[in-house]
Parts: sequence; structure tokens; C-alpha cells
Amino acid sequence: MILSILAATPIAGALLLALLPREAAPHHRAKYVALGVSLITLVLSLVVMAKFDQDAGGYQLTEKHEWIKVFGAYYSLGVNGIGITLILLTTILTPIVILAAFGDRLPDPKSTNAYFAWMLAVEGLAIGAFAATDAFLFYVLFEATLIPLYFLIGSFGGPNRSYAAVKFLIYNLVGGLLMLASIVGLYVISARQGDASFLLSDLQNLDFSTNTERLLFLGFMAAFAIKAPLWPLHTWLPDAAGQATPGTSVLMVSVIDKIGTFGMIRWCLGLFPGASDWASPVVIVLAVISILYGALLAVGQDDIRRLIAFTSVSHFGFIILGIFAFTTTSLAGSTLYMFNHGLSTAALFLVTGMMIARRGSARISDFGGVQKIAPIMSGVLLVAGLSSLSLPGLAPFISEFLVLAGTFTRSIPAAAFATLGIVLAALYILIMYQRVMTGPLKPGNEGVSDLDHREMASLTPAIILIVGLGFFPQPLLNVINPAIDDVISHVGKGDPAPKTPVNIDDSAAQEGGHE
Amino acid sequence: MTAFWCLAPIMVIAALGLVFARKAVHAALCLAVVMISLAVLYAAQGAPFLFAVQIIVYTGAIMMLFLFVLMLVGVDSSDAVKETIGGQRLAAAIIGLIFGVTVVLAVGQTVSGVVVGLKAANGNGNPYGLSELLFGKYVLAFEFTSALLITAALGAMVLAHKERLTTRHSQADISARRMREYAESGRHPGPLPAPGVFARHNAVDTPALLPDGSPLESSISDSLVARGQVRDGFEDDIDKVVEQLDDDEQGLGGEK
Amino acid sequence: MFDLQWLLIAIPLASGLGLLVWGKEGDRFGHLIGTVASALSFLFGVVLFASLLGKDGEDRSQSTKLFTWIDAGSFHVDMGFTFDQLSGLFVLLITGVGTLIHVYSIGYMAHDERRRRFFAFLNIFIAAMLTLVLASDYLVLFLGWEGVGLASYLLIGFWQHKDSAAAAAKKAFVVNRVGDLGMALGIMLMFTEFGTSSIHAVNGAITGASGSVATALGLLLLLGACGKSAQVPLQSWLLDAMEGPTPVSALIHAATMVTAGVYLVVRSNGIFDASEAARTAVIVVGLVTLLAGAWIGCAKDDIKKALAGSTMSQIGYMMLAAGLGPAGYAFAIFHLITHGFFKANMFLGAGSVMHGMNDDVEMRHYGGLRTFMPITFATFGLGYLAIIGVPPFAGFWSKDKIIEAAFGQNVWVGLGALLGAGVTAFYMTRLMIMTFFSEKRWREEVHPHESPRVMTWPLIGLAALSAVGGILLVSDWISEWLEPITGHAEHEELAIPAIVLTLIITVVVLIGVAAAVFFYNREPIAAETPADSSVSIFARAGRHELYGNELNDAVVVRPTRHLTRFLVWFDGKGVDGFVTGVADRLGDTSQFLRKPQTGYVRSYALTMFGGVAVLVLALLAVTLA
Amino acid sequence: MNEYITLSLILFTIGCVGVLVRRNAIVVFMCIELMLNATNLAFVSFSRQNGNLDGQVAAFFVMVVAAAEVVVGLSIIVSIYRARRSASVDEASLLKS
Amino acid sequence: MIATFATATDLPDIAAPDIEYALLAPIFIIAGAAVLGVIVEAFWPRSSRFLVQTGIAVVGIIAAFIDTVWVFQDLDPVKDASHLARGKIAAEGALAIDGPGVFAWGILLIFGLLSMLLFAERRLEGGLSGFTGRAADAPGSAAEVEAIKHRVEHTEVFPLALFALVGMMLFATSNDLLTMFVALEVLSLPLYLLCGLARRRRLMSQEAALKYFLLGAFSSVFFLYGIALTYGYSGSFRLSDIDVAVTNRSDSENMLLAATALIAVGLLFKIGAVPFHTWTPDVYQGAPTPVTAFMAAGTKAAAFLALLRVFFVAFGGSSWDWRPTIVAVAIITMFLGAVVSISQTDVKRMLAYSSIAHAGFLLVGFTGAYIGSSDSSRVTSTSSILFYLTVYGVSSIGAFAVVTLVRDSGGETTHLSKWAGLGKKSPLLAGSFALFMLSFAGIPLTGGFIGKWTVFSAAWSGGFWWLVVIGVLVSALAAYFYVRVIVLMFFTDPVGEGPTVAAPSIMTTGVIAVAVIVTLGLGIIPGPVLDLAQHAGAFVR
Repeated sequence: MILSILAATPIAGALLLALLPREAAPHHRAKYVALGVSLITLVLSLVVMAKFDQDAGGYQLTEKHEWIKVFGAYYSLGVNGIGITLILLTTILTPIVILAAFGDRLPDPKSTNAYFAWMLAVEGLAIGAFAATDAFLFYVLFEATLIPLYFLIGSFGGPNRSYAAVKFLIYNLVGGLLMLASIVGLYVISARQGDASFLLSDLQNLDFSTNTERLLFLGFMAAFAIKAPLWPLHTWLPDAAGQATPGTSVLMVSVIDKIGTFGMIRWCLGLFPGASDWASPVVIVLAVISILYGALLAVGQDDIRRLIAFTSVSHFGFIILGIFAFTTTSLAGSTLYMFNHGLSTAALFLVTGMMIARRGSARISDFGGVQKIAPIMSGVLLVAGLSSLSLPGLAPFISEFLVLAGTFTRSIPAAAFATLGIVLAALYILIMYQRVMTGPLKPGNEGVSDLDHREMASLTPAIILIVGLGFFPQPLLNVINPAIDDVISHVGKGDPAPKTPVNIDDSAAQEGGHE
Repeated sequence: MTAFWCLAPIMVIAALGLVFARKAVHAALCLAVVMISLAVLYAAQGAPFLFAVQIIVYTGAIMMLFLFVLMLVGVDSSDAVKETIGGQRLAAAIIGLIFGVTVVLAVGQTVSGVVVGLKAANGNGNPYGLSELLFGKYVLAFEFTSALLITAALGAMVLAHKERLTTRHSQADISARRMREYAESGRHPGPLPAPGVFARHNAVDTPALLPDGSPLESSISDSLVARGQVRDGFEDDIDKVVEQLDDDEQGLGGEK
Repeated sequence: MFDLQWLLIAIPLASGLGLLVWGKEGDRFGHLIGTVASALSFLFGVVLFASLLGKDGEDRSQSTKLFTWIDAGSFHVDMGFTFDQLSGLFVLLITGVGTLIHVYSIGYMAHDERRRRFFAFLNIFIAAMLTLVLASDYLVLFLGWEGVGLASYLLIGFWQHKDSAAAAAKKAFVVNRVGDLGMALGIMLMFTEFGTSSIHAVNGAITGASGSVATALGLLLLLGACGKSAQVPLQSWLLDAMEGPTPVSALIHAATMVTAGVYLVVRSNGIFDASEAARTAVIVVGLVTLLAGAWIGCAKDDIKKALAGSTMSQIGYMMLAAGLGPAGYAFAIFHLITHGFFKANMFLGAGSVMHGMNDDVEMRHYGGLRTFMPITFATFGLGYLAIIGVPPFAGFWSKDKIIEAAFGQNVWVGLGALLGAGVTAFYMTRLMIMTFFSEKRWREEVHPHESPRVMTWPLIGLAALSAVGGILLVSDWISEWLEPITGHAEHEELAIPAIVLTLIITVVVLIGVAAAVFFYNREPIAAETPADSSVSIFARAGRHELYGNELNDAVVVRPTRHLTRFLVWFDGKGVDGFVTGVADRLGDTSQFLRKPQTGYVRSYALTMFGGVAVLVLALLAVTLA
Repeated sequence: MNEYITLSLILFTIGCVGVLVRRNAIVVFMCIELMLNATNLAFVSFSRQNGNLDGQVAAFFVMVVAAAEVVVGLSIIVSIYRARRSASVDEASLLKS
Repeated sequence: MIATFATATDLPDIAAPDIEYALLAPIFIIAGAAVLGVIVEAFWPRSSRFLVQTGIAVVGIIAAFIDTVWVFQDLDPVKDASHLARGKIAAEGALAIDGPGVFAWGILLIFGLLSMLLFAERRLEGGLSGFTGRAADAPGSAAEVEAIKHRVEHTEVFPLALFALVGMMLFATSNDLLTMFVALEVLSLPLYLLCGLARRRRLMSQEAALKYFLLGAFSSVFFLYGIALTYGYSGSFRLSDIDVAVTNRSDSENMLLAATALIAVGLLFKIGAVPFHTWTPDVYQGAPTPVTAFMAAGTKAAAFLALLRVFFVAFGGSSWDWRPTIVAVAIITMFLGAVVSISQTDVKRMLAYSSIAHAGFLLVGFTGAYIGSSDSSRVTSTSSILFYLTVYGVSSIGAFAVVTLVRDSGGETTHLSKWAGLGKKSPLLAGSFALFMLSFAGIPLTGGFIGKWTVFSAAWSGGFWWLVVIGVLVSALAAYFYVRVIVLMFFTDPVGEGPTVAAPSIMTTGVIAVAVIVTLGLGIIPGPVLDLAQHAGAFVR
């Protein structure tokens, strides 16, 4: 029940906002209502976290009701370690985004209610998608998230927003519809083998012929690969992120796109382990291409938002690489990466968004020497940037390293090429930072003021989490690990054993008795 | 079979005439030929009732309706020779040929040869057999053809019937009104001058000329004015008339 | 007590972070807090080191696990530290020299409005560097490794308003990242091979693995070391890094951080011992860098860059020593320590000179400063004597041992090292002459003066250490001290007696000095840098840092830039172009397909009739098929 | 029997082509009537072949339907003619693409 | 010849036909309401005739609907059927009152009711209905002005629509081809007439009527010839007899195939499948919008039922012959509908092409030809199409209802450019339209999604998984133009003053509200309706 409440709270908040009278005054009630609702959701998610038994593994806090009998679709929710991590990410980011979006200048000042209502809708649907344990329910929520994002991009973005919105929607819809074909196929196959059911637990027991499994896998994978932009299906992201407001970009890249990678773990690996294994060489190659390609393109961007979008393409490459390397290490890394990337990208998008709003331009070449007049902003940007380039000591490093280390045990070339990405990451972040923040103050930037208290309040949690998780990732990893073990054992791929194993206990003893 | 071989060529020719006749009336007549020939073929195939209905309903009623409408639209109306849509005729011919050859070869020539014949079915007479079906098996369809007929009647009413919106005035009413108007406003009670009077042309679109040579607008039908079909350029004509009159005067003067 | 060794790191880290977060109110005391934190760390380090001295050989490695850092899947890393003979020495060096430099910086940075932040960065650097040396796991080491990289980045680019500083900082970071690539891959390889990245475990188990693994690991770690220690081919960032404030150059780019590569090699002695090839690579890298750095040092007129070249060269010595295996590890560390003293001393001296010369770094604008800055001159002079290896100063002992060991390995290597010693003497003498001797070539409005005491005291302290640093070698203490870690080295007998070799070295050094005096004291030194065309090809190459940047540009930077441009084009026109192309074609198709909708009912009928024909034919075709 | 069906098909096809090439709406409509008549011929012929009267009933229904259709069709044509003073189907082409 | 005319006296009596009035009551109620309407037309005073006609139509439809529900519940399961089937053959075999058929009655009546409410809307034209006052007047003539002045109205539209509704209901349940033909005409003729009765843009309206009529007649002749050939092949019009003949396969197979093709032509014409779709855009655009709504929803539903019935019951035995061709038609229809709508600039035309695309999707479900089995409750072709038709019909009536409200001085403004910025002007209305568009696009949480899902699953069950893939790709294509409309309404600034939104009466508002609720409701809890559709079972033979 608690999961339903968790998902329903933001939705209810969105409806409430839709019903509130539209105001044009500078102080909108809507903003505070939205913030309040998102904070309540955050508290609820913490309650969920507290109720979640870290050691037990499996799906917990489950609930199940028959939904559409003919289809065998159930309203069935439950979280495992992976799901709860991403739910937590969602509930943490939404208040941050909403608080940061207080200052967004909307094309139509009367649309504030809609703006925040859509944001809450995104949150609710995303939570639902992360918690769904029924393929049909998942699909519905997965696709439904497109609508609020579509309106968020299309109504509130930059001058080219409607193009970006349509591109976003169509791209994702193509993927989603291919997945629909697979969902339909699952139904037919499940109905042939007894009563139709979309429950994850039932679907996992289906017998597929090899070809069927591969085809169904491809349908799911297409949707997820577009959502978590995998080269060459990524081109919607830079356009969308380049036009959307920072808050929208955060929700899109940090939360919604995660449903793609999350879906790969839960649905691709969960339902089609054989096909996933079959496809893994290709996916790994594409992931590595994504990593390098996204990074190189980020280097070549002049629009800050597009740059961040391309960094995300690169990062999603890492996540996907980790998933399809099929080791506990890489998979745990990928899961953690989803969380960390969410935080770091959120920080990046938000702080650059504030910068861009002040300057009135997103072109890197329009900036210069900003740090002199806005040192705090510069500091935050640097921390966010460093986290994006996976500096050790910041959260993304751990996940990136786990992905690479895990991949290395499976495929040295893939890991080696992927590791090149860390050099390029340094390039794209530092070049951007250098050109924007350092050097003499460029004319036109005089009006860029430093962050105010509200903005700092919105960014601080993200920064604290980025630093904190860099040193203490274990609370999350403890939650993730049992779920990862489940997945890997389901896929039937154990970790490759070390070639020259070291008896850790012995060596620890030798190191001196100060355990 | 004799009837068939006699009539078949006639029917085909008549049908082709329907396609090729320039004048709509000719086409209608061709169609009538086909229909009557068909009626004969019906009779030859054991369908005497249909023979009658074909003559009465089709040739009698339906064809008449067609002809009425043709009259309404203009008996002389005929298609222009030039085809407006490029390639239409050629395409129609080719597709028609393909379709015709296909169905004739594939269907017409492969109909199973076994003919049961209607001896048994027409045992109690053809109308009886038909009515048995009509009021038995197909009674529902039969009933619902009434819906068709009502629809048709309703449709004709809707599209063609103009309901009178004002009460009809009797002749007495009208003359009384005219006289009253004459009394009140001095409006001329008599008929308006006919167009073309004292004009160069006596066409309806040419206004009558007053004795001073100026045109009388009211002599032309309102609808022509509304459509802008009043003959223009008549001022020029008047000039010519004036010229002519001048010439006459001069001529007269010359005589003086 | 060793359980508390994390305090070594935590004190400066807390201070650093606190100073950053603390607002403007912290400006008044920030520098003091930073200095105190560093000093506290030093004192604690001294205490720990002293208690280590009191223990038996086996107990001198004190490990402590703080918490489980990462435990994901089969990957397990503890946040653990090891205080042993090697890291103990480093702790003292880092915190000791670091504290002196903190003190110096109080004066040096007195007029900088962002001084608080400078101290925060210094503190963070100290913490990261200590993490690096104390780490008992390669991944923790990597944390420190990148931490110092970050601190270096922040400090090089401290004067961000200068474009050159920002660019140098970025360059340092990016080049280091290339090295990190090696480090990271190395750690992954360890994980794959051994299932752990504990330094102790890996070095212990390496003998069980195949030789190629050891070689691969060695080379990968060497790549990391090259990046951090500015060894060829990743040397190019170091000279640019001189854009940072001088104390930074002293602390990070002379005394401590850049020697991390040497530390890494020594720390990973197990791996390098297991692979001849890897060691050879280290030697080659060391030797090449040694000579290249010296060469550059000869040609630079910028005092800091000359010193930076010298640093490269000296680290080359250390690398060379480290590559010699057990015979050289201890001497590498020994030279590292003495170098830390004298090079920090000289950098700070250079800073002092610049302080007096309105931040001018051009030696051609100096001259005759010995009378105006006596303390600086005296301390710098001691450092000079130490670096060129004049007995009995610190450098003499350490360098002598390395050259000796090099001859033990291979005559050519030995000769190279020897040549380096001569060149070192040459360029350092040149530097001394151009700065402190010769005639005044000052710019207008320059009034050279001695620096305040807060700056000179650290100079005096370091000078003293430079003078007496050789004491560590008394009765081979350093070798024995480190032996549990580096392993015992069999003394190889040289072809000639050691004392003769020492003499030869001294002679070579003197020749170098003489040559410099000959060239630079004979006629007045031009106040303007001679044009490239008027100097020898050697000088020209040296000035251009042996064309390292140009090479990088040609081989890496420009191709990457072109690739990036191509990819941007390709992404727009190719990948996205394909998608938009499909969309456009659909639009065209749409326009095309709406054409038959002409509005003429007869053409509709024609379409239908055509459809009928096709449908009939299609269905009839079924029977044919 | 073949010949009746063949005749019916030929008439049907001619009707089709007529619909396609004639422009006067009334003539077009007459062509459709020709097609209906051809169909009736088929019905009647098949009726004889099958030996039941269902086909003849069908032909009868077709006639009734045709009557109704003609009324509706002609009234539409007349109303168009009133508006446009033309019964050409080609002129009614406002709605397109 | 004389012999055939026997004297009447010695002939046996003709047995009175047995008609199950209780089962057929819904049809008779509507037919009665229509006839009553005609009578009212003749005798009721003009002043209140409109209200009375509206009342008769609405009450009649509601009564029929209630009766339909009752009939549906009382359908008896067919014994010994290989598949779950309910109902029986009625009216001397003319009609099959079975689950799908009665379900179709239900949705047809709902469509009829909603459309009648749109017919009855009189607030938009200043107290006059959307139909021309006097159709006999030439457009733009003085007589027309006079008619408007006198506020005359054609209240005949109600009985006409009811007749069409009767035709649709008959069409959906006809069990023999002859009844089916008559039903086809009963449903078509009133629609031909209704199309030409628009108040505004009368020339276009008349043109639409002419085109619809000529093409409709043309197609029905093909249909009829198909019937003739079928009759020639099987000797009967009864679907079950044809099935027997088809299953036994006599030698003249060519005739069967040609018959199948020609019958398909007539039915495909009615559902607007390519290449028999050409009338759709023109007629949808030209016809009065309420009529378009009625036509779009009702005709498609009725024709699909007939199509299913003919092809599953009569030609089920030769499904391997016709399925490949229908697959091709389905693909082309989906594709063409989706692609051409991209470049449309008129809302009604765009909706017309969208309806073509939907016909394609429905055909996808149809070609699956999955008729279920008695031991599985898997979605069948029939139930999927029934569900899809429900959703599509209600959504499209809602969409057309919205179209009637967006106006300028010349009446409805259907040019898309005039719709720019509608979302700012009237968020609720634009939101409803957006919802319908999303439903058409098949976005989850709308009924359209469930509909798509069901037809695709039916196709897959029938073995056409690749057709499903094509289908989803085309849906993505189709989504593009729906999305474009949303862009236009919400993300684009209005040109000039922008559109005006007329304030409708409760009737149009109610229709839109119902459509919104149904569209959303069927998206979120489709279970009940799906169960009903599934419960309807297979066709009775």
C-alpha cells in the first residue's frame, strides 16, 4: 500500500495544482504547494526505505490487484534494491528541481500551475514505473511519462521548443511502440501457455523459443535504448535538453531516462536472459561507442545544455556497458551510476541553468571570467563538473570504476576503450569550465550575479550527496547488492573468478593486527 | 437461346452507346434499350414476374425519372469532347479491359455448366415462389425496403421541395395593395416596362430606354442585376443611337 | 595510536573544507588555521614516526581499516591506511615541507584577496597527498592520486583571471588524466587477476601470476607515474604549471606531488621486481626525462621554468633509481627526500626573488641580487650546492648513490646519469650567475629587497635541511630502514671502486660549473632574450621544451579536434540527418500521396476501379500460387 | 450459362468504364444503373442455374433499392444543378488533396 | 410462359414468417422512432417540431439502448459450438442476434445518441441547427436569405439519421447477404442526404453528398455483384450455407475468389480502406460536422461488423486465400492514412485520414482472424475490434464535437493554422482535443492504447507478428501528426486574434465530456468493456 501512496501523492498534488486558480502574481501558491507535495513524497520514500529490509533481497512491499483480467494485467507493485534506489533518486531530485525552478521565467506567467503540476506528474509516474512488477503496468507508466515531459518541453522551453518536444516524443514513441509489439507478443505467448499474465514472476517462467525470445528482447531493448540514449539513437536528447528548462532537463535525463536503463535490468535481463546474453556483444560495442562519441561531441559543443546532454550520452554508455557486462560488480556499478549520474547531472543542469538565465545565453563563447563575480556559482559548477568527470572522492567515480572494473573482467578491450572516456570527460568539463568561469570577465557578463539563498538551498543537497556518497556509498550499495545477485543469478552468469586469487584474510592478517 | 444471341449484341452496342453517346438523352435511350432487352432475357430465363417489374419499374418509372431530370437540367446538355482529367480515358479503358478480361475469363467462362432450371421452383408459378420467399425468408429485408422508400421520399422532399414561407396572396389582394400604394406613395400601379423597349436589343438583359434615352433600371429582372448580368456597354449603344439621330436630323435638315 | 593515523589526513582536510565553506569572515584567520592544521598534522606524523622507530622491524607496518569503502558485487575495497617505513618518511616530508611552505605563503600571499582559499587548497592538497602515501589499497591511493591532481589543478589555476593560468591548470589535469588511465586500468587488471586491489595483497601475489600480467601492471602503473611525475612522454604540463603561485610550485611541483610517481613505483616494488621489462621501461623513462629536463633547464630564462626543468630532471634520477629495482629503491626515496628539501628551498627562494622583483620571473632582468637579498642568496646558494652535488650537501649523497647504482646496472645508463649531473651543474650555475651574480639588468621601478621574515625563516629551515639531508645515509640507515619494504639488494661490485666513481662525478660537476662560468661570466648577459634564430639549435629546442607541446599538438590535440569537428558534423548531418531525412522523405511522400486526391470524383472512381481490379487479380493469383 | 454471365460481366464492365469517362452526373448515374442491371442479369441467371428463386428475389430487391437510390441520387444532382447550373461531376471539385 | 401464371385459388397458403420481436426490439424501436419522426414532420407545428424531433430521437435511442442491454444479457450460449458464442439466428434467418452483433448495437446506439445531441445543438448558429434551413435553395440566393430570416429548419435530419442507424444495426447483424445489401442501402441513403445539408459552405457540402453518393453507389454495385457471384457459387445468400459451400470447395473456385474480392470492395469502401478510401477525406470535410461524427463512428462500426461476419462466418473456410490480400490492404491503409495526414491542413480532413489509418489498424486485428478457442479467454479478433470501435467511435465523435466549437465569422474554422494557440484560449477544450489525439495516437492511459493493444494481440494470435511490428511503426508515424496538432494548440502562438471558441449548450458540452470520460476511462479501467466484448463471444452461424 505504501508504494501506491508514494506514487499517488505527487499525482494527487498535480491534480490539486491543476485545480488551483491560475495566478500571475510573482508569488505563486502553486510553487509552495508543489514543493510541499514533493517534500511529503520524499518523506514517504524515506519511510519506504526504512521499511525495506536490506538483507532480504527480492521484491518487497508488494501489492497486487487484478487490473485488466482479459490481458492478465495486474496492478502489481514491489521494489527490490534497484527499484528503491531509483525511487529514492526521484524523490530526492524532485524537491530540488522544484525549488530550483521557482525562479524560472515561463513563456506564459499564468502557466505556473501547469509547470509544476506536470513536474509532479513526472515524479509520480516515474515512481510507478520503478515500482511496477507487471510488464503491462510498467509499459503503461513508461509511456505515460512521455506526456508530462512532452508538455514540459513543448510549453516551457526555449524558442525551438516545439521541434524539440515533437522530436522527443516521436523518438520515444517509436521505441515505446516497438516495446508494445513485444508486450503484445508476451501476452500471446503467456496466454498460449496457460492463463495470460503480465506479472514479472509469471513471465520469468515462460518458455520461449530462441528466436521469439530474441525478437521480444529487441522490442524491449529498442525502447530502452532510445530512452537511455544509446548511440545512434541519441539525437533527441541534445535537442530536448537544449530547449527545455533546466528543471525539465533534470527530470528527463536524471529520472525518466533512468527508466530505460532500469528497464534493461529489470525487463531485458529479467525476462530474456538468453537473448540479453546473445545481444551483449553488440550492445557493449554500442555502449562503448556511446561513451566515446558522447564525450567527443560534448567537447565540440558550444551550447552548455547540449554539452551536458552529450555528457549524459557518454554516461549512459557507461551504465549500459555495466549492465551488459553481466558481472555483479559492473551491474552494481551501473545501478549506483544511475543514482549518481542523476545527482551530478541535476547539479550541472541546475547550476548552468541559473547561469544561463542570468546571462540570457547558453553559448559557452558568450561567457568568460564569471567566477570573479560569482564565486559560489563557479564553485558549485566545478564540483558538479568534477563529479561528472568522475573525480575520485565524488560519488560518480565509484560507480564508474565499478562498471569499468566489472567490465574489465569480462572484456578487456571494452573496458580499455571505455576508460578513454575518463580522459575525454576531463576535456569536456574543464574546457567548459575554463571558458565560462576563468580568464578576464567578458563583456556582457556583468549582470551575472552569484547564487542567492534559495538557489543555494536547492543545490546544496545535491552537492552534499555527491560528496558524501563519494566516501560512503555503502548505504546504497548494501541495498543494491542483494538485488544484483538476484539478477545475475537469474541471467545465469557468475562473475569470472580471479585468475590468481588472493586469500584476503591471510593478507589482512599479515598487514598487521589493527583490524 | 435465340433470344439471347439476338439481344446480346444489341445490348452490348446499346451499353457502349451509353458510354459514347455525347448527348445525355441518347444515353438514356440506349439504357432503355438495354433494360427492355434485359426484360426479355428475364422472361427467357423463367422470371416472368421480373420481366414485368423490369418493364414497369425500371423502364417505366426509373427511366422516366431520369428523363425528367434530364429535361430539368437541359435536354441538350452534352459532354465536351475534351477530357479534363489527363489520362482518365486511357486509364479507364485499360483498367476496364483488364478487369473485364479477367472476370470474363476467370469467372464467366468457368461457371459450372450444370443448370438445375426453375421447373421445380416455379412449380406453383413464379410470382408464388417469389412471394413465398419474400414473405418468408426475406420478409425482414422486404420490410426494411420501406425504410428505403421513406428515406427516398424524405430525401426528395428535403432536397427539392421548397416550402412556402409566406401566405399566398390572391389577385385581389395584390391589386388592392397596388392601389393603396399608389394612393400612399404614388408608386406606379401598372406593370413595369418590359426590357428591350426602345433599346438596341430586345434581350432581357438590356434595359428599356426612357424617352430621353436614359436606361430604366427597373425594367430588368432583379436577379440579373444581382448576378451582374446586366448588359453593359449600352451607354455606348445610346451614343450610337444619338449619333444616328443626329444623322437623321442632319439629313432632315439637309432636306430643309 | 596508529588507529588514529586517519587524523593525519582528517586534520588538514577538515581545515581545508572548513576554510572553503567559511565565508568572508574567515579571511582574517584562514591562513593561520591552515598553517596550524598542517603543523598539527606534522607533529602527529612526528609522533607516529617516532613510535615506529621504537618498534621492531616486523611491527613497523601499521595498518588500520577505517571503514568499508566499496563493497559491490565481488568488488571490495576498504578505506584503510598503512603507516610504515616508507609512508612514514613521506608523511614527514609532506607535512614538514608543507608546513614550512604554509608559513612562507602567509607572507607570499599576504596581499591576495583570496588567500583564505589558497590555504584551503593547500590543506586539501596535504590531505590528498597523505591519503596517497598512506593508502593500503591501490584504489584509495588512486583517490589521493586524483585528489592531489585536483589540488594541483586548483592551485595552478589559482589566479584564474589569467587565461594562461587557467589553461595551464586544465592542461595539467588533462595530461594527468592520461596517466590516470594507466592507473585505472592497472587497478582493474589487479581486480581481474587477483580479485583485490590491496597493495599488500597484489604485491604479495604477483609472483603467482604470469609474467605478462606483471609487465602489463608495471607498464600501466608506469603510465600513471609518468603523468603525475611529469616524465616523458607526459612531461609537458609541468613547465606550464609554473603559472601557479610560487609556493605551489615549491610544494606540489617540486617537493611532493610530482614525486608521487616515484612513490608509486617504489610502493609497487613487488610488481616491478616481477617484471624485468617493466623495470627497463622505468629506467628508460627516467633516463630520458633526466636528460630532457636538464636540457630544458639549460635553455629557459624564466627562473621558475628553469627550476621546473630541473625538477623533471631530478625526478628522472629518482625514476631511474626506482627502475633499478631493490638496488635503487632506497636511493630513489633518499634522493626524493633530499630533492624535496633543496628544490623546495630553491623554489621558495625563487619566489622570494620574484617577490622582490615585482613578480618578474625573467632571469635576464635580474643580476647582482646577492647584495640586495642576502638571506635569499645564502639559502638559495645552499640549495644550489646541494643540487649540483657538492659534497657534503644533501644532493651529493643521494645523487652519487644513484649514479653508482646506475653503473651497477649498465654502463650506458650510468654514463647518462653522469652526463645529467654535469648538465645539472651547468644550468644551476647559469641560474645562480644570472640571478645573483653578474651586473644588474633590472627593469625600471624595481627595488629589490629582502622578503619578510615569515618568508625567510622557512627558507632558512629548508636550507639547513638541504645542507644536512645527507645524514640519512649515515651507515646506510635509509636502505636498512626501507629494506622490509623494498627488499634486500645484493651489492654489485662495480668495475671501478666507488670512491673513484665519486671523484669522477665530482669532476664532471665541476666541469659543468666551469662551463657555465665560462659562458655566462665572460661577457654581459643580454637583458632581452635573444631571438630564436640567434641561438644554437640546442638552445632553441630547449626553449621549446624539446617540442613536446608541438608533438602533442600534432599527434593528439589536433587530430582530436578534427575528429570532434567531424563528429559534430556527422552527428548533425549523419545520425540526426538520417532521422530528419527520414522525416523529410515522409513529408515528401505525404505530399506525393495526397496528389491523387484531385477532387475529381471520376478519378476517385478510377482509383477504386483500379483497386477492384487489383483485388480481384490478387485473390485470383492466390489460386495460381 | 456461361454466356449469360459473360454478357452480364461485359455489361458490368462497360458500366464501370462509363462511370469513369462520363462527366454528366446523370449519365454517370445511368451507367451505375447499367451495372445494376447487369448484376440483375447475373442474379436471374444464377437463379436458374441453382434452381431456386432466391436470385430472382434478389433482383427484385435490387430494383426496389435502385428506385430509392435513383430518387435520392437525382435529387442530389438536382440540388447541385440548382446551385451550380451544371451537372458535370468535374465541376464539383472544391474538396481535394 | 402462360403456364407459369397459375390461378391463385389452387395455391397453398404462405406460412406467416416467424419473427422474434423481443430479440429484434431495439431495431424496431429505432425504426419506429424514425417513422414517428416522419409523421411528426408532417403534422406537428413548425415552432416546436425541432424539440419534438430531438426528443423522439433521444428517447428512442435511449429506449433501444436499454432494450439492447437487456437483449445482450439474455443471449443464450450456443450449444455444441467450437467457440464460445451466444445468441441465435432470428427473423427467418435474416439476422443473427449474437454477442458481437448486439454489442455493436449497443455502441451504435451510443454513437447515435451522442451524434443526435450534436445534431440538436442550436446555440452555435444563433439558435439554429447546423443544418441548412432549406436545402432546395441555391446557395447564396435570395431565397436562402429569406429562409434564414424565417428561421426554417430541416428537422427531417432526425428521422433520416434514425433510418441510417437502423441500417447500421441491420448491417451489423445481417445473416444473409441480401439483407446485408438492403441494410447497406438503408444506412447509406440517409447519409448521402445528410451529407449535403450543411448550413455553411453549402457548395462543399453538396459536393460531398454527390461524391459520397456516386462512389457509394459505385461500390455497392461491386458489393452486389459479389453477392451475385457468391450466390452463383453457393446457391444461397445465407452465410452459413455459403460457409458450407466454401468448406466443401466446388470446382469453380475462381468465382468464389472473385466474389470474395468484390464483396470485400463494398465493405472496404464503407470502412474507408485503401484504395477505396478516396471518398473519406472529401466527404468528411464537406459534410456537416455532426454528420461526419455520426458517419465516422457509426458507419465504420457497422461495416466492420459486417466485414467480420462475412469473412469469418461465410468465407472463414477460405481464410488462407483472402488473408494475404487483406494483410496488404491493411498495411497500405495504415501507411497511407498515417502518411498523408501529415501534410493535411484541415482538421476534418486530417481526422478523415486518421480514420483511414484507424481502419488499417482495425484491419490488422481483422487479418489476425483469431476467433479464440473455448478453453482460453485470449483476446479474439472480434472482441479486439469491438473494443477498438468503441474507443475510436467515442473519441472521434468527441473530436468532431470539438471541431464544431472552434469558429470564426464564417462558421467552423477547420484550417489548422487557425487552431494555433487554442490551448491558451480555451485550455479545457484544447485539452479534450489533445486527449482525443493522444488516444488516436495510442498513448497509454487512453482508450486508444488499449484498443491498439487488443488489435495487435489479435493479429499476433493469428500468427502475424511481423504485421504487428509494421503496425507499431506506422502508429509511430501516425502519432506524428496527432502530436503536431497538440503542438499547434499548445506550443504555438495564435495568428492574429486567434480562433474563437463558441459557447455551446449542454448538449455539445455533454458529448465532449462523455467522450473524455470514456476515452480516459477505457484507458485506465478497460476491464469491464473488454470483458463485455470478450463475453460477446464469436459469431453465431
